[in-house]
Amino acid sequence: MDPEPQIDLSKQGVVLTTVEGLYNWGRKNSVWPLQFGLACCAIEMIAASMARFDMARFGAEVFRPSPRQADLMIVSGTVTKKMAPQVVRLFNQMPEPKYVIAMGACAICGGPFRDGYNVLQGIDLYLPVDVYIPGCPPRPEALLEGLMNLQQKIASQRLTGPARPRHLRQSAPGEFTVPQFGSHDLVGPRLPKDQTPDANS
Amino acid sequence: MTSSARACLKTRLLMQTLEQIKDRITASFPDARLEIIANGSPANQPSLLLDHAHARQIARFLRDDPALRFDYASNVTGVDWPEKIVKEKIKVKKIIDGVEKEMEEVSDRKTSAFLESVYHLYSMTLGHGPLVIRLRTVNRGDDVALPSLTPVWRSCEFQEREIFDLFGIQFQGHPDLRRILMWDNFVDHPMRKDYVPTDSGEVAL
Amino acid sequence: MMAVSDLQTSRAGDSAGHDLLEVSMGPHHPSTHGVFRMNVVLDGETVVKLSPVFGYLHRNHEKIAEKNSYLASIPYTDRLDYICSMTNNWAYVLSVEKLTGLAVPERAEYIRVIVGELTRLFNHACLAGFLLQDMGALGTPLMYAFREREKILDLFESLSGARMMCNYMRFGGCRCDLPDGWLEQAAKTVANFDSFLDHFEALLTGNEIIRARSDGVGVLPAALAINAGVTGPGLRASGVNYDIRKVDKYGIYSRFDFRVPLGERGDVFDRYMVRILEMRQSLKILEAAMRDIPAGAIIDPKAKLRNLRPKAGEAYGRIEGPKGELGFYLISDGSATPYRFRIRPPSLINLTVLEDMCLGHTIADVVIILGSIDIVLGEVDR
Amino acid sequence: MNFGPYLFLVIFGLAALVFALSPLALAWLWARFFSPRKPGAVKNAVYECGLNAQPTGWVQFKSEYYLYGIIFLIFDVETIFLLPFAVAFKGLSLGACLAMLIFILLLAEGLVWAWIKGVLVWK
Repeated sequence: MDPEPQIDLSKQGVVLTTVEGLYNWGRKNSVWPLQFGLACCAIEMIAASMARFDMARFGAEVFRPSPRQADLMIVSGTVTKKMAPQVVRLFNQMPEPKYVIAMGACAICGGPFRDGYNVLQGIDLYLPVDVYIPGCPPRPEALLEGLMNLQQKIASQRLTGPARPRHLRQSAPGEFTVPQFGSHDLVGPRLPKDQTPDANS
Repeated sequence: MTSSARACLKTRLLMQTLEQIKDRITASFPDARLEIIANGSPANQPSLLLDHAHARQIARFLRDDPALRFDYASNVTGVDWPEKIVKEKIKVKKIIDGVEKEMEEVSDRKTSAFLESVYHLYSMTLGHGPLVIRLRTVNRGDDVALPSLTPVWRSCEFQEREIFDLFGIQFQGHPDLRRILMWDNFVDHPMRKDYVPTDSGEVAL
Repeated sequence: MMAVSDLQTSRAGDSAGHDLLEVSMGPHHPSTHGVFRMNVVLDGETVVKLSPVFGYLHRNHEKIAEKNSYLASIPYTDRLDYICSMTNNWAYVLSVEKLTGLAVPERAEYIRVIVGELTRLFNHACLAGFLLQDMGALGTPLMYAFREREKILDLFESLSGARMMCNYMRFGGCRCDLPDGWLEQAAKTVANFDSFLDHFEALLTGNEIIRARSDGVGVLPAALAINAGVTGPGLRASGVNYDIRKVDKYGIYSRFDFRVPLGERGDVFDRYMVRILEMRQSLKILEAAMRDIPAGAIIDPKAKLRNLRPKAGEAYGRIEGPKGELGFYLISDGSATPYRFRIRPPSLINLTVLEDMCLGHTIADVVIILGSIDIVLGEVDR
Repeated sequence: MNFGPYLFLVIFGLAALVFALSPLALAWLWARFFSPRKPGAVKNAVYECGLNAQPTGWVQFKSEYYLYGIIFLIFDVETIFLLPFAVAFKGLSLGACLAMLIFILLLAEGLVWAWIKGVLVWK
C-alpha cells in the first residue's frame, strides 16, 4: 500500500489499513515489559518509567511481575552464570510473541565485568535478542529509543510469507535450552550463532 | 591537620594499647602464642596473629573484657598468600680478618604458603577500634581449617561463609558452612591466586 | 511454636494438623529489590523458617580489582551500591588515602561532604518510596521520591558528567571543580527539599495504614543488632548510638553540628522514621557546608593517580554510607595493582538478622521487613 | 405468523450468543492459520520465581481457612436475599417485615456463635 493516498484519506478521517497493519499497530503500542531488574540498569529502567521520562507515552509503563502476562523482557543488568538458567526459563515461560531488549553493556557482552568468573558474557549466548542498547547504564532516553526501535521492528513484521517472525513459523523452535550448573561452569548447548531472532527484520 | 593525619593520631592511641592489649591477653591466657605483625602503610593498623587453640577464647575475652569491649566484628576478609620466592638482603655478621663486620647477602627465601582470615574489630560501647586480628591456616593444601568466630560475633556468619566459598578455608564450629555466592555444586575456590577460570569458549575481543 | 531446628523440607511433620509449605521468594520477585532469594517455610501464613540465598549478582568486583590499577577501580566502586555512587567513591578513596597517607585540601573535603549528604538524601527518599511500594502504595510515594532524585541527579550530572555513575572522587581530592552556578542550584534544591519532606511526612508518617502495618513488625533488639554487625539506620533504629561520622570523625564532619536520630523499638516504623529524621539532619549539614565552603585547590597536586604504587602494607577505611558502614580493606604489595581488595558490604551483613526479624510474622510482613533493611544487590553480592 | 411476545427474547438471546462467541471463533481461526501452537516442557512448567518448581502445591491447608471461607459465603448469599427486601421495603406488610427479621436474626446468631467458637481467628 503506497502511503500517499493513505495520508490524504486519513486527513478526511478515513483510515485505510491492512489486517497486518492493524494487528501490528495494536501490538506495538501496548508492549508490556516483564518486571525484571538485575542491576544498575534496572534503576535507570525504573527512572525511565517514572514521571520525568514517562515510558507511559509508549504504552510500556505496565510492568508485569509474572512472565505469563509480559511480552517484552528487558534484560537490564549483568547476567551472572548463577542467574542465567533463571533468565532463560523466564523467557521460555513468556507467551509468544515475545521480544528481548539487552539493556546495557553487561547484558550485551558482559560489560565492565566481562572477565569475572561468574559473569555470562552477554545474554545473546542463550536468548535471541531483538534490540541492543549500549551504555553503562544507558540513559532513560536511550532506553526509550530502544523501545521505539522495537516498536518499528514489531510494525514491520509480516503475518504470512517466508519472512514471517519466529513465533509464526512452525519450524522455528518455541523453546530455548536452559543451561545447567556444572562443577566448573555452565553446561548446556548455547544458541546457535546463525539463528538470528528474525531472518527478515 | 587533615583527615588522614587525624585518623592516624586516633589509631596511634590504640597503637600503644596494642602492646597493652597483647600483654592483657597473655596475662589471662599465658600459653597463647601471640605475635604482632607490623603494617608498612601510614594507616598505622598493626595486627595481632592468634594461634588456633585459643582463638575463640581470646575472641570471647576481647568481646567481654570491660576495658576492651570489642563487641562488633566489622569486617572479615580472606587473603591467599601463595608460596613466593623472596630475594632478601640478610645482614650477616661475619668475622673477616678478626673484625666483625656486617655483610649484606642476597638470598632467596621461600615464604611459607597459607590462607589467612583477617578480623577488624570495633567497640560500639567504648567507640574505639579497629583492632585487627589474624588467623592463619597451616598450609594451602590439605590442612585449611580455622576456628570460626561466628559463635562469638554473629556478624562473621555470612563473611566466613563467603571466605569458605571463595578461598576454601574450613571454619570449624560455624553453624551453617555452605557456599554463599557461587552455586552449590561449584567445586573451585575462585578468589585464590592460582585459580584459572574455565575459558568460556568466547572469542577474546 | 515448632522449634526451627527440627524442621525438614516441605512435607514436614504435620504436628499441628497441616503441612508446612516451602515457597521460594526467588531471584525474580517484585518484592526482593533485585535478584535476591529467600527460601521461606510457611505454617499457613506464618513464617517458620527463612533462609536467604545470595550470589545471583556476584560480579566478582574483588577479583577484577586485583587486575586493575588503583585508579581503574574507581569506576567499579560506582557499580557496587549503584544507587549511591558518590559515597562508594568516598569510601574507596578514603581507604587509599589511609594506605598512602595523602592529605586532602579543604575545598575538596567540603565538596565531598556536600555530594555525600546529597546522596544520602535521595537514597533515604527512594528507600521510603520502595518501602511504601512494598506496603501496597503502588507508585505514588515512589513517584515523589524519584522526582526529587532526578533534581539531585541533575546536579551530579552537571558536576561529574554522569547521572548515576559519577566516578568523581580521586585520591587526595576530587576530579573537577564545581561548575559556576552549581552551588546556587544546589542551595535551591536543598531549600525546597525541606518542603518536599513535609509533604512526604504529611502523606506517610501519620497514615494509620502504615502505622498498623509497621508498628511492632520486625523488631530488632539492640544487643542482637550489635552482635550481628548491623550498621546504619537499622542499628540506630534499635537505639544504638553509633554513627561513623561521629565515631571516626572522618573528613570534616566534626565541624558540623548535627544530631543522630535514634529509635526505641527497632521495628519497621522506627527504621522508616530514623531515615526521615536523618534526611533533616543532612539538610542542616548541607546548608552549613554550602555556606562556608572555601575557595582553593580541589586536589592535592602531588597525589600521583595513574601510577600509584603505595608502599607494601594494608589499610581499612570506612565511612557512614546511607546503608551502613561501607569499608574498603586494601592490602598492597608495592606494585601498581592491589594485592587484596576487600569491600565490607553493609547490605549483606545487615541481612544476617533477616530471619530473626521475620520469624512469627506473616509473609506479607517479610516483604516489608526486607524493604526496611534497604539492600542493593550490587553491594550484597559484589 | 404471530410469535407472540417471546420472539424478541429469542432474537435477543441469539444476538448475545453470537456477540460472545464471534471473538472466540475469530481468535481460534487466527491461531489456526497464523500462529502455530508450540507448547514446551519449560513453557508449561509452573512459574516459581524463575526456579525449577518442586510440586509442593498439594499441601493440606489449615482448616480454619475453609471455615472462614464458608462463613463469608453464607453472608454473601444473605446480602443477595436482602436486596429485593430492601428495594420493596416501603410497600411491605408487617408480616413480611417480621419474616425478614427472623431471617436476619437467625444468621446474626450464627455469626455470633462462630465468633465465640473462635473460628474467625486463625493465627
